[in-house]
Order: sequence, then C-alpha cells, then structure tokens
Amino acid sequence: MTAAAVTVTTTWYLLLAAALFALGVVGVMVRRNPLILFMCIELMLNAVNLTFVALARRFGDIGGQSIVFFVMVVAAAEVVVGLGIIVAILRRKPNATTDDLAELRG
Amino acid sequence: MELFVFVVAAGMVLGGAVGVIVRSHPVHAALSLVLTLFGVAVLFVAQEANFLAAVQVIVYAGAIVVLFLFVIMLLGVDKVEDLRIEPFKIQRPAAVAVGAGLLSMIALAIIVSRDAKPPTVTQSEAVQAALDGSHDSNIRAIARDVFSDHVLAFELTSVLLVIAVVATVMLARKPRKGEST
Amino acid sequence: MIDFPILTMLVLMPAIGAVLVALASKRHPDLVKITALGSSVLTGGFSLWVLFAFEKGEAGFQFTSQHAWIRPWGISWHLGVDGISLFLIVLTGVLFPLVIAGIDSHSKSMSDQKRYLSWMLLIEAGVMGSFISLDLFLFFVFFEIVLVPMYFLIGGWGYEKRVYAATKFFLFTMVGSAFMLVGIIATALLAKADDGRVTFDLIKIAENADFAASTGRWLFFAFAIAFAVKVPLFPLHTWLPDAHTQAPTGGSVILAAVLLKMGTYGLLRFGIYLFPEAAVWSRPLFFTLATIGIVWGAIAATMQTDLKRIVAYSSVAHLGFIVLGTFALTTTAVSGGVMQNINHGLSTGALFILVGMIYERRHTRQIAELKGLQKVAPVFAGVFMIVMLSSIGVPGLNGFVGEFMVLVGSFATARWWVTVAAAGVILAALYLLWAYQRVFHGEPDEANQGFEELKWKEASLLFPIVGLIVFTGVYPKPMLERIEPSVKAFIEHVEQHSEYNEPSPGEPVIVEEEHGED
Amino acid sequence: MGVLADTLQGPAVDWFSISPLLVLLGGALVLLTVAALTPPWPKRWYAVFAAKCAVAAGVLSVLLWRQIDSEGSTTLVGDTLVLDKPAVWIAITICLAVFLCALVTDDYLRREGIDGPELYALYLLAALGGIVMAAANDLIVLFLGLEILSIALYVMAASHRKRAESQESGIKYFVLGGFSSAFFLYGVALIYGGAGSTNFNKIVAAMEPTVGSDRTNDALVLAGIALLLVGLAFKVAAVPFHFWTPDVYQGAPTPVTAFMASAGKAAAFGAMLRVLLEALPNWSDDYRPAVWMIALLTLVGGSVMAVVQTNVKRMLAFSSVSHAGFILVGVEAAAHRPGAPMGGDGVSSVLMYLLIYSVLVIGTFGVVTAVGRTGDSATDLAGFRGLAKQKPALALAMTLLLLAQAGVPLTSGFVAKFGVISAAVDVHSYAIAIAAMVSAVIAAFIYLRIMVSMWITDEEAGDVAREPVRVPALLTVAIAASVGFTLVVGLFPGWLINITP
Amino acid sequence: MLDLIWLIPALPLTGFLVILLFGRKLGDPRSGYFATLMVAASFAVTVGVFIDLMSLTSEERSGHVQTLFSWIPSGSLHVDLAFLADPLSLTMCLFVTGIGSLIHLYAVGYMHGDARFSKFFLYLNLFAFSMLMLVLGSNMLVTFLGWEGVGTCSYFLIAFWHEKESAATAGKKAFITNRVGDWGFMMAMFIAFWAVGSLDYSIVNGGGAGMASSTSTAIALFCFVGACGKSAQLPLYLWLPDAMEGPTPVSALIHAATMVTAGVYLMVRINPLLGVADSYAPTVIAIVGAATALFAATIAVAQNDIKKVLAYSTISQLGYMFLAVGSGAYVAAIFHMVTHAFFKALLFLGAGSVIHGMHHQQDMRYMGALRKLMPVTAFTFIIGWLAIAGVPPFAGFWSKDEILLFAYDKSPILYVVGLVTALLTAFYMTRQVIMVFFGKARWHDAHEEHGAHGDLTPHESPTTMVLPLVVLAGLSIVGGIIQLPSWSWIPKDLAHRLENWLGPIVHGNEHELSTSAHDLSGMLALVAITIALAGIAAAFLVYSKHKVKPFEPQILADGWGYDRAVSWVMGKPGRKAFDGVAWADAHVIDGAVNGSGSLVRGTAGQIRKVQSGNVRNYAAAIGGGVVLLLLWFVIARGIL
Repeated sequence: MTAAAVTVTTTWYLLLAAALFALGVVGVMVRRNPLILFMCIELMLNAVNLTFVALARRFGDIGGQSIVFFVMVVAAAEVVVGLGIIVAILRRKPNATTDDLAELRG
Repeated sequence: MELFVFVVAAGMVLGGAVGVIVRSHPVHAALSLVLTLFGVAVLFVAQEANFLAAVQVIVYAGAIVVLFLFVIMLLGVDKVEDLRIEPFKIQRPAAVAVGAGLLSMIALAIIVSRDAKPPTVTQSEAVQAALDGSHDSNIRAIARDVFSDHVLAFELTSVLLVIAVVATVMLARKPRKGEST
Repeated sequence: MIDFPILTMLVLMPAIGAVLVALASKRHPDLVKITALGSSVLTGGFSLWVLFAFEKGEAGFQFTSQHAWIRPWGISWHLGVDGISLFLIVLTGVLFPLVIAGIDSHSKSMSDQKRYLSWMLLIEAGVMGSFISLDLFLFFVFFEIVLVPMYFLIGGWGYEKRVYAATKFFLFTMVGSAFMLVGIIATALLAKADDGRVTFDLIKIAENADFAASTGRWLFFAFAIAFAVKVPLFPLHTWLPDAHTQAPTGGSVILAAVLLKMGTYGLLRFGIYLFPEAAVWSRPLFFTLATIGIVWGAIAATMQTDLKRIVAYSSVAHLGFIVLGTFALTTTAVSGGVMQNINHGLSTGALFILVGMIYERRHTRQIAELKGLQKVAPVFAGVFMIVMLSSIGVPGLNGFVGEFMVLVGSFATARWWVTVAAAGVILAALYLLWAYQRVFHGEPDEANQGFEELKWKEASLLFPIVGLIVFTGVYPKPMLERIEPSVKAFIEHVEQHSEYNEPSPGEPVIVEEEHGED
Repeated sequence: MGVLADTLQGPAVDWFSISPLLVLLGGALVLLTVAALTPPWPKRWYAVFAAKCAVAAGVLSVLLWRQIDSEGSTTLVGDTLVLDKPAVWIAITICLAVFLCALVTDDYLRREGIDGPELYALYLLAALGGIVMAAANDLIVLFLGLEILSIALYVMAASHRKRAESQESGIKYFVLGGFSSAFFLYGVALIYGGAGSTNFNKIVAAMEPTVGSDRTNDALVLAGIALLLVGLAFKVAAVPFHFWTPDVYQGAPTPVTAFMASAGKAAAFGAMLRVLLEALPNWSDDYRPAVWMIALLTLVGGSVMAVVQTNVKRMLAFSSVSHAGFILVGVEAAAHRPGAPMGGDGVSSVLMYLLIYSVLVIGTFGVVTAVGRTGDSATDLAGFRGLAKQKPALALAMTLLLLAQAGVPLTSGFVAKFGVISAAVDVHSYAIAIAAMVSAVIAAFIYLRIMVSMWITDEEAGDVAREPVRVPALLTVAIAASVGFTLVVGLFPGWLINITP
Repeated sequence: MLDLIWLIPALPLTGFLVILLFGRKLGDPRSGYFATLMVAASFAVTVGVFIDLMSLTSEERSGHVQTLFSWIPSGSLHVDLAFLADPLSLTMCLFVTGIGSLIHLYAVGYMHGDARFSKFFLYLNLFAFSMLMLVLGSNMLVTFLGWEGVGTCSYFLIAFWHEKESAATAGKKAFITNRVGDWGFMMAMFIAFWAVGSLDYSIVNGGGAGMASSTSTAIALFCFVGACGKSAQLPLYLWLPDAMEGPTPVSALIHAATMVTAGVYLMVRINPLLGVADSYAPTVIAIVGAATALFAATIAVAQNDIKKVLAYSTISQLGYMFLAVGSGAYVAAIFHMVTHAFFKALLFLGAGSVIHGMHHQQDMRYMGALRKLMPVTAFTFIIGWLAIAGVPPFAGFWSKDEILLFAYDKSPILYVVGLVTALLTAFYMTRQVIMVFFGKARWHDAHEEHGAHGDLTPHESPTTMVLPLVVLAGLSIVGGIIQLPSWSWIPKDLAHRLENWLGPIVHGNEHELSTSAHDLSGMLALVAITIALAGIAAAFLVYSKHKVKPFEPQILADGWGYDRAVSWVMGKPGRKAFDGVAWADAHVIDGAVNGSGSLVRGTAGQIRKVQSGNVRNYAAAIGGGVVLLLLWFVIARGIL
C-alpha cells in the first residue's frame, strides 16, 4: 500500500489528545447541565489517558499504561461521588442547572 | 492501514466530543460520549494497550456511561437544555478563546519538542521478563508493574474507592427523622 | 542595685497589673481600681528610682539587662536607658498614675471599667518597652503592640465617630510599621554579613555594620516612614486629629503625651542612629516637612471649631519643631528636641485634660457653644492660661526652653527653615489666644453660667503638671545635664559614620570664666 | 512452565515508616465497619476515637522524626514516598488539624442532627491523602493523594443535608476540583512525556543533561509545569484559581471549612514544595517569576476582596486566600535555593507558617462554629454583635486569634509572618515582602470589623431574642488549645523555630 | 549694694506670689497697697544700687554681672540667669520702679471697687517684675524673658475687663502683633549666637568688631523689628491705640512710660553693633522713627477720645526716640525716654483722673471747662501739656531739642520732619487741653444723649490719685536738668550729666556732632521754641477763639485707614487662605487617605462581580489563568 508511506507518529496522538482535552475544557465552560458538565471532565481525563498511552508506547514503558489504569479508577470514583452529590441536589430541585446553583456569591 | 485506523478513530473521538458539547439532550450527549470512549479504546488497541482498551470499554463505556444514563432516567432530568440562549454573553467567546489558546499552546509545545530524543526508560527486570514472555505479555507486564513499581499507587486507589463508598453512604443514606432534605 | 532588673520591671509591672485587673472580680470595684492604680504607681516609682539612680555624666546606656529571647534569630531581651530615653520613661511613669487616678473613663459597667483599666496598663507596658528596648525586634514588638489597646480604648470609650477614628489610627500606623518590619529584617540580615550570625541588637548593628549609601538610604526610609506616621509628620498626620478628638480624655492625653513620642524617639534612636549617612543626606526633606508641618498644623488649628481638634493640630505643629531639631544634628537642637518631647507631653497632656473637663461640664467641645468661662471659673481659666502659655512658648515656662533650643540649635544647619519655623511661633499665639478669647472671655450666656469652678480632685491632677511646667521652664538644667552627654555621644556617632561635622559658633571674645558653671 | 521462574518480588516495605498512614486508614475502617455493625455510640465517642487515631498517628510521626534525626531521610515503597522532615512536619500538622477538627465537629454534628461516624472517617482518610501528597516522591502517587484528599473534601463540604448552601458548595467544589485536577493530571502526562517517568528522582536525572544546553526540547515539560502549577494553585486557593474558596468555605459545614483551611492547605503546600523543589529544581528560574506573580495577585486579591464581605466565614475565606499569598512568598523565597534536599529558610518558614496557621484557623472557625448557632447560619457580622457581653471569654479568644491572623506581635501569627518575610528578604525579594506586609494591613481591616461587632457595636432589639451561644466542652478544649498555642508561640517562638527543618 | 541687684526684680515677684496666694484675703485696698509697697521697696533698692554705681569711676561702672544660676546650658549654648548692673540698666530701673510705684499708688484709687481689684495688682506686680528682668538681663535671652513677660502682662491688663468684647480683642491683638516683633528678636539671637557663640551683651557687643558688618547689620535690624513691635513703630504700631481699652493706669505705666520704651532700650543696649553695622542700618531706623513720629502726630490731631490722642502722641514720641537712635544720639534717646516717661505718665494719669471724674466718659467732645471742677488735675495736666509741647523750661523741651539737633546733623530732611511733628504735637495737645479743661461745659449733652440720671457732675479724684499727679508734674518741670545742653549761660557741671553717666555704655558709638551743628544748636533751639508756640497759638485760634474752622478730616480720624486695611487683609484674603489650608487638610490630604480606603472598597466591589457564584464563570477564570501560565512557560520560557 502507498498509504504506508505516511507513518502515524506519537505526535499525532498527542495532538489528538490535546484537541480532545481542549474540547473538554470548552464543554465545561459552556454546558449548564451538571451531568453533561461532568461528561466533559471525563473527556479531559480520556485525553490524558490517550496521552499517557501514546507516550508509554513511544518509550516502550509499561508504567504509562498502569498509570492510565489508576486514572480510570480515579475517574470512576469521581463519577460515583459526583453523581452522588448531583443526585442529592437534583432531588431537592429537579432540572437545576449550574447557573441555578449560585446562591453563594460576592 | 495504521493511518486509516487513526483517522477513523480520531474522527470518532472528536465527533463524539463535539457531540457531548453541542447535543442539547442529555441522553444524546451521553451517547456521543460513548462514541468518544470507543474511539479512544480503538486508539488504545492501536497503541498496543489491549488490556486498557478492554478496561476502557468495560468500565467506561459500560459502567460509567450507564451510570450517567441511569441518573438521567432516575431523576428525569432529561430536560432539553436550550443551547441557543447563553445568560453570560462573554462565556462562549471566552470558552472558545481558552480552548483555542490551550490547544495552540500545548500543540506548539508538542510540535517543538517532537524530535527530542526520548529518554531511555529501563523496566524493572520483573516487568522486562513479562514483556519478553511470549503470550499476553501486556496484561502480565501491567500486572507486574502495578504490583511492583506502582504498588503504593494501587493501594491508594483502594482508599479512593473506600471514600467513594463512604460518600455514597453519606449522601444517599435516608435522612433520619428530624432531618429534612 | 543594677542586678535588680528595674527596667524589666518597668515593662512587667503594668502588664501584670493589666492581667490582675482583668481577672479581678466585678464584685469589688474599689479593689479593681486599687490594683490598677497600685501597679501604675509602682511603675511610676520605679521610673523615678531610675531617674535618681541615673549617673549624670554618663553618655552610654545604664541599667542595661540582656537575656536571649529568640536565639535562632539572634533576638534578645535587651533593655537600657540613656539621657535620651530617661525622661520619656519618667514622663510615662508619672503621667499614667495621674491619668488612671484622675480621669473618669465614663464606663457603662464595671466590666467596662475593668477593661478600660487593663487596656490602659497594657499601653503603659508597651510604651515603656519601646522606650527602653535596645533590640530592633523587641522595639518593633512594643511599638506595634501598643496599637491594640489604644485601638480598643478609642473604639470602646470614644465619642461619636470613635470606630472610624480607631480603625484609621490602627491601619494608618500599621502601614507605616509594615515598611519598618521589612526594614528591620533587611537591616539585620544585611548587617549579618560582617559577623556570621544574625543579630537584631541595636548597638551591635549601629557600631559594626556599615551599609552602602544607597542601601542605607532605602533602609532608613523604611524606618522613617513608620516613625513619620507615628510622629506624625506632614503629610502623614491626618489620622491624629481624628484619633485625638474621638478618643476619651485619658486616651487623648496618653496619645499626645507619650505615644507620639515613640515616633520622634524612634527617628532619633533607630532612624538616625542606625543610618547616619542616610539621615544626613535626607535632612533637607525632613526639614521641609517639619517646617511645613509647623505652619500647616498651626493654620489648620486656627480654623477648627472643635476645641479638641485645635489641641490636636497644635500637636502637629509642636512635633514639627521636634523633628526639625532632631535632624538639625547639633547638640543644642537635638537636646532641645528631646526636651521638647517632655514639654509637649506635659502641656498638651494638660490641655487635653482641661478640654476633657470642659466637656464633662458642658457636654460639648464646640467653641461656639462656650463663652465667658473666665468670669464663672477664674481659677480654671487661670490654669488653662498657664498651660496655654507654655504651649505658646512663653519664656519662663517649659515650652519655651525646648522650642528655643531647637530653633537656635537648628539655625546653623537649617537657617532658612528655622526662619520660617520661628514664624510658626506667631501662629501658635494666634490660634490659642483666639480660642481662649472665644471660650473664656466675654459675658457667659446662661448655658455657661453654671460652669463649675475647678474641683480639688481635678486640681490635684493638674497642679503637679503645672508645677513641672513652671519648674522646667525656670530651671531646666537638671534635665539638660542628663540629656546632654548622650546627645553628644549620639552626634559623635553620626559624625563618625558620615561626613557630617557639627558646626561650632564663632569663638567667644571673652573667656568663659564669667559663666558660673552652676 | 516458567511460572515458578518469575515469582514476583514486590518492593520492600518498611512498615514502621508508613505506620501513621496505616493508623489513619485503620482508624477510618474501624469507624466505618464497627460503627456500622454496632448501635450508635454514646455521644462524643466518635469524635474522641477519631481524635485518638490522629494523636496516635501524630505520635508515630514524632517517632519517625526522631528516626530521621538519627538515620537521616530515606525513600519508601520503591521510591514512591519520601521520609524526610518536611514530610513528617506536614504529617504532624495534619494530624494536629484532624485532632482539633474532630473536637470542633463533635457537638456541631449533634447540634445539626447529623451525627454519625462517616464524617470522622472521612477526616482520617483525607488526612491520609494529605500526608501522602506531602510525602510523595512520584507524581502519580501525589496525584492519588490529591484525589483522596479532594474527593473526601467534596463529600464533607456537601455533607450538611439540611443546608442547600452546603450541597451547592459541594457541587461547586467538586466540579472545579475535578476540572483543575484534570489539568494537573495532564501536566503529569506532559512531564512524563518529557522525562519518561513520574518519579521525582528519575525526572531530575533525566533532565540533568538538557539543563543549560538548548532548551527547546523541554517545551513539553514547561507546559507540564504550567499545568501542574494550575492544579496546585487551585488547591492552595491562589488567585486567579481561588474563586471556589469563598463559596465553598461559606457553604461547607464550619468544622469542615476549618479542616479545608488547615489540613487542606498544609497538604497542598507540602505537595507544591515537593513538586517545585524536589521534582523540578532545574526549572526554578522558569517557575519562580510565575510563583512571584501568583503570590502578588493572591496577597492583594485576597485582602482586597475580603474588605467588602459581611459574612464572617466569607471574610475568613478571603483572609485564608491572602494567607496563602504569604505562604507563596515563602515558596518563592525557597525557589531561590532549589535542589538541596528541602533546605533553606524559605521551606522552613513555609512549614512553620502552615503549622501556626492551621492551629490558628481551626481555633477561629471553632468560635465561628459556636456563634453559628443551630443551622450553622448566624455567621454574618450581626451574629457576633454583643458577643463580648454574652460570652466575654469566647470574645477574648476570638480577638486573640484574629489579632494573630492580623500578625500582631506576641502572637504566633506574627512569628509566622516574620519568618516568611525574613526568608523573602534574605533572598532580596523586597518588593514582594513589602507588598505582603501592606496587604496584611488591608486584611487587618476585616479582623477589626469583626472585633468591632464583638466589642463595640451595641446590641440591637432582636439580638436578645436570639438563641444563646453554647460552647460545649470539646469545642472549648479545641479553642483553648489553639489560643494557648497562639500565645505560647507568640511569646516564646524560639523552640518552634529551632525544630522547624 | 551692688550685689543686691537681684532684689530689684525679686521684690515685685514676691508681691506677685503673695497676691497670687492671698490676694483674695488681702482684698481691696490692702492688696493694692502691698503691691505698691513692693515696687516702692524695689525703687529704694534701685536708688541704693544707683548711688553705689555713681560712686565708681566711669570705667568701673559697666559690666557688673550678677549670676543667679545657669539657665540653659546646652552644647555651646550657655545662658545664665544673670543681671547686669550698669548706668543704662539702672537708669531704666529708676524710672520703671519710680514711676511704677507712683502708678501703683494711683491705681489703688482708680481701681477701687473693681470686682477683680487684687488680680489687677497681681498682674501689675508681675509686669513690674518682667520689665525689670527685661532691663536688668545680662544677656539677650533674659531680656527676651522679660520682653515676653511684659507682653503677656500687657495682654492680661489690656483684656482686664475681658467681658468687653473690644477689650479682649485688643489684648489678643497686642499679643499677636508683639509676637511678630518677637520673631525678629529671636532671629537676632540666633544670628548673634552663631556669630559669637553667646548671647551675653558683653560678648555680643564686644564681638561686634570681630564679625562681618553684614552680620552686625542683620542682628541690629532684626532687633529693630522686635523693637518696632514692642515700641509700636510703623508698621506694627497697630496694637497700641487699641490697647487703650485697658484701665488707664495700665495705659500710663505700660503703654506710655515703660514697656513701650523697651524697644528703644534694646537698640541703645546693642549700640556697639549698630556702630559697626553697615551705614544704612541706622538710617533705616531713623527714617522709620521719623515717619512714625509724623504719621502718628497727624492722626492725633483728629482724635476725640482723650486717651486715643495720648496713645498716638506716645507713638509719635517713640518715633522721636528711634529718630534719635538712628541719628546716633543714644543719650538723647534715653533722655527723651525719661522725660517722656514723666510727662506722658502724667498726662495719662491726668486723663484717667478726668475719666474717673467724668464717670468713664472718654469723649472730649462731651467735656470742657473742667479746670474749675478738677483744679489739681487740670493744673498738673497743663504742666504735662507744656512739657510735651516743648515749651522751655519744661522737661520735654530739652530732650526734644537735643534729638532735633542730632537729626539736623544726620540729615536736614529728618530735621524738618521732626520739626513738623513738633508743631503738630503742640497743636493737638493744645487742642486737647482746650477741649477738656477750657471752653464751655458740654458734659450735659452727653448725659442727655445717654439718657442718664442723677447728679453726674464731674468731681476731683481722691488723694491716692492726685498725689502721683503732683509728683509727676514736679518731675515734668525739672526733668530737663539731667541733660542740659552746653550753652554758654549753663554752668559746665550741670551740662551733659546723663551723657557722662551713660558714657561707658555709648562712648565711641555716640555720634560726634559736627561743628556746624554744634554752632547752630542755639539757633535750632529758638526755631523749636517758635514752632512750639506757633502750634499752640494755632490751636487757640481754632479751638478757643473759633477763628478758624477745625480741620479734622475723617481720614485722619481713621488713622489713614491703615488699621482698617490691615484688618481687611487679615479678615478677607487672609482668612480665605487659612480656610483654604484647612480645607486642603480635610479634603486633599485626608481625602487621599480616605480615598485610598474607598479605592480598595471600590475595586473590591468591582471584583466581587466576577465572584458571581456561577461555576462556569469560575471555570472560565481558571481557564484564563491556565492560558496565561502556558503563555509564560511555553512561549516566554520554552520557545523564546
């Protein structure tokens, strides 16, 4: 195949990850639904994971992969806690958006 | 071939991400998230991180997203968020600016240092042995690495999970009488 | 006698008193008062002891006591007295008992009364400490700690705008000391270079360390700002009228009599002494500010409608003289400045007491509401007159001696400034006499008819001060001969560490025999 | 076939050295399991138990301190933890914080009707996370410690079910926390990309050759540093990453706020020192200006913002921001002398500041807890009106603590500030030193305001009808302890300075 | 006796202290007599010392210093509280204590029945003490002590009836105007001290030779500024007319006989400096003196208040003395000071007696024909009139004549000015005498106007008041004896007695009359006499015979409007300026302070808007921070 002429270097992956991360950041800033806001954070974490894996491959270092493994656990824990809090709040006032949660200010 | 895989997966990842940001219905957003996660999983495979790919699909796409959907359904918070109105005028321009700035900076950093000689990383012999081992080297290697070099981190994750449990107990426990939510 | 830590007692006695007062039970009000008075009287006694045990001819520090306090930072509990600080201590020691005994705090309740007294004693401890500490850190501690009780005194027992005034006083002064703290640390750390270990000891640093000119000047200004605020030197003076006016009488007296002196004293002992070169270099600035202060303060005073504010602004003017003399750096001028500290303490203190008495009788400080008091209360008016004349600087009273020494001494080094400053003397007469005329002269209207004559209690508070005013004015020699040696040494120190040389007047044509030495 | 051949050798573990962690973990687990199985314990027992665990951990840390004195510092568990004085110091600080917070919390929970062991368990676990942060020798370990601490704090902040503010603060803290730790993690990744490892020693080793020579190839690492700083700055509540602080401090249950301000800050700064001085000594010239700038912003921002507040918890939140600024001044000073194993005045001044401030702030919030009254809502200035009449002792204690926060001499606060400033002056960064002192003056204004409403402002008609302020035993102990500490350190700081590393 | 100098001031001081403590008990009139006694005693001592001094040769007479104690010893400044007994100071003491005791006595009668009788003598004794300190001081500072003391006392005494707004104001005005002069005195001391390192007259005067003429000029002129304040010369004379608000004995003692002459005394005291000063210094003094003399005389012409006339005449006579000083005629200055003390005190006391008899009516337009009702007063007053008018052989003639002689030698212009002044003096004094004692009685009109009742016929004053009048009248007649000119028909040993007496003080600096002037002296005397008579005659034509309409334009009555101008300047622009400063202090300086406070609050108020409580905004802020940090690290540090 001629396509093989072009090799996909680690850099590509890193750039992709960066893009994903940036999208996540944008998401956090524009979405109002706490759940979705949350998903955006997940996007950011995934971007990081992608970076780790890519770098791990480049260095031929398995450590990178185990780090990703830990990150996933962290993400899971965060989701659990986060959803817990959100549930508690949404029980109080359904369909609340983050914009509604601004009693404390100034 | 490799290129093809990357392009497709990248497409999934970014498409999904954009979806999460722009789909006004929470459920759709969640599904776009799934798309992204699968794309990432594919890229994992392409990066010879098979085990992680599996975990990604099972834990993320499986557990976490399901959890999201579950909450959405449970609380019926599937109210469509009207994305055309934005209470804070500057918010979106700011978001775009930040996103663009962030991306450009990091991309710049990545590109500038792309040809840097990668540092030599030496694996602990246990891991090395695993890597040399013929079959399912990846999983064994991770396992050995996790239980040797990163054992403390591993233990800490357990603490993290304990906290998660306590948290759910605290937050979800039915309030005793005298308390009102 | 030296082995008795008398200076330490000067600080501890009031502090202990404060604690005791705070702990004393509400059920024995008299006991509270007695405790407070007792400790302050004891302190006063100690200060007098220091005065009489003080070696006349000695230039150096006496009764010194030094104990390590914070070893790792080279900070020690180092106290000492010399001619420059001696009379400030005595003034403090004498004034506090008078104030505590003689001035009613108008406390709402017994617990209020207790608080008032313990704040007072804490102030005394702090003031004493800052006058006798020979360690930069220690000095700063005392210098700063005084703010707190004073803040509560003004805020708790003051008049209408007390909170505003108290806060202003606290923050304004704190800004100043913010710079000084950095300055102190920098001084110590830069001085370290010479002898390995860090020390905050005033004398060690002053004698050993020689800073590069530019460095010295920066450090000097870091110090000077703090003191300039405290003095207060124009244009950093605006906290003073508010604080003075809003403070309760006792507070105003203390504030004027001793607290301000921490500024002038600090300039002398810590500013110039540590950084002679910088001080000499920056003299024109301070001459100018002082002179402006003298005129400005006087003019502002003339235009006040509140009797207390007049006295407050007069302080700005008087302190201007002291700063002028301090920076003139001639023996006469500096001694004059040191002496003027005391004189101003006495006369302005007494003025505040008198104004306070007027307020107690008439519940107003507005000049417009007072009239013809001399007719109904001649003795009261007489005392006021004497104090006022001393404040104006009429010869034969204490005010004149210091003022004249400052001016004549400064003339050699600050000719044109003195020319202007001397004119400030005219203004002093203007604002005080005008106020006096409006308050005491004329036919009293019915509101002022019932104005009470001076009571014995009040008289017993005032007459000691008046006595000192007259005595110092007629026979200042005992004071001067104790101040002088230290001042001489001080100026020699300045001469050694800078290219300044004290000017000496043209040689007299007739030899000195004619001047009886005693 | 070769299964026997490669049996796994895990890294050697010196159990004594990590005993404080184990005690805390064990304590938490006991609280959770045993308390879940047994009927509710009599009042105070949860608190006392937690406090005891903290004390035990603290004592063990002290023993470790001795050990370091004799045998010097080492690394543990396969190079992922360091056992050196700063680490132990932070550990002790945190244990102390847990101890005091437990005492403060006890009556609070019963007053608010949310008694239960969970909160204490979370204290202990969070403490564990904090200690790990400060002792980490590996970015991932540090990150995990961070997450443990943070997630625990999210939950604690949201734990007051009756108060909507509590939950709001929880979600805010959570979202922003997750956001910033994602940045932190990305930073870790980029550094990993530059250095090929997340272990501090390896990072330093890997970067040694490139230092000085052409720097282009570590742009990745620099980007990483930036992102790490973001994560840490967020945790220490440095401007402009501080926005969560006032809202969360105000919303969270007061004792939890105390814990955040004490243990949270201590851990975060410990971690910051680690990362900047241990992992990235070669970049001090790059990040020092950034730290300088952040410090300045934090100092001024914190103090200025505080001035207009009327809610005491919010005031204290902003004041804690400006305190963070002070500590950053110390960090900046320390960054002048990187490398040398956590040496230099900067570090010790920071450590001392952390200890002193932790005790101070817990005492302060302890008083606020009492004044908050049932519902934890009477925390605005009006709540303090006439406190001097009603509870003179409490008012006096509060006054002393506030004066200490303002940095008035003869209080511990002054010693702390003095240390930091002299560290800064010692490395000739005068500008920041003066800025710090001036902003301290601005901050002093709010302390004065609180004092005014306690001592000077006259009570108003409604005030007498208010629920009286109760100061139960354990709370009294906590406040008394912190006041005592404040005064003792203020009068005789020598010993403390001597023992600070 | 010489070592009893200290008694001279000590006695009045004792009087002061005793009355201070027991004044109320002594009461009226005992405290008055006691005070009088004290001053009289001090007069006695003075005489004793005087006699001692006389017995010495002129060389030994100077420089008898008695040091009590060292007052301000500091650095190179050594000021003793010491007295100097020499002919000059003794001369001063003599008439201060002498006239002083007379006036004390007079006051016993005059102040009888006043509510604050004893307080009056308290001040009076304090004044005597201060005045004696002034003249006896052996260094400038002790003089200054007395200088300020007399100023303060005059403040007390002018404002003695302080219930009267005008009196209080007058007192304040006097004090403050004097302060302006004191500024000059202090400057003089500063310069002197740094020039010769001491304030002792012996050293300062002696050092004159050594110091730069500019220095001595400066000292002399600054002293003169002080003198202008104390002795009411242009432009500082303003306070003296107002000072008439005080009781008449005060006006007599302080504002005619003694205090106001202090300036002249000071100038004579430092005459050696004046001698070595640049030549323009004396000229300036002479001009100011002459100008004042003429200026005040013109004003006196149009005054209707019996005391105001005398006040302006005093200013004018003091002008004469400074003219003398400026012309180097120190002896003449002192001579005129003494004679003036006699007759002006006499006149004032006479006026007081009139006022007393007229029930405190001071306006001459409501007097007239009093010579019948108050014969003694009238008689003595007339003597005083002749003396001041310069009619021989009365005291005034001799002194004024001598001054004119020196003035002529200095410059004809000054002489002419002096002459015109003499003319005016004769004129307005005659006017006064006629209006008060002759013509027809006009006092009923006053009473009708004031709608008063009862018998208000003027009456003669009590003995205590009349006695001093008589004594002073005697002195005013023979006063000239002490310094007669050396005319052929005057026995040698009678001539120039004062000059010989003061020799040690002024010798060498006293101006040597040019022969031309010397020869002319007789001529000039005749001119003076004619001028005096002319003035008197003119006044008779106008006021007695009513041949000519009186010429009394308002402008003169208002003192050329100078006073009003000054008070306008003080009141309008001056006050504006002061208010401006006060405003600036409150709004600019303090405004800056409070402004910085509100600035902080303001910014905080703005920033707190960002603290919107909305998570997404916070996230945006964090994101912004991230980008900035990345900019710094990646761009600034990484790539550049």
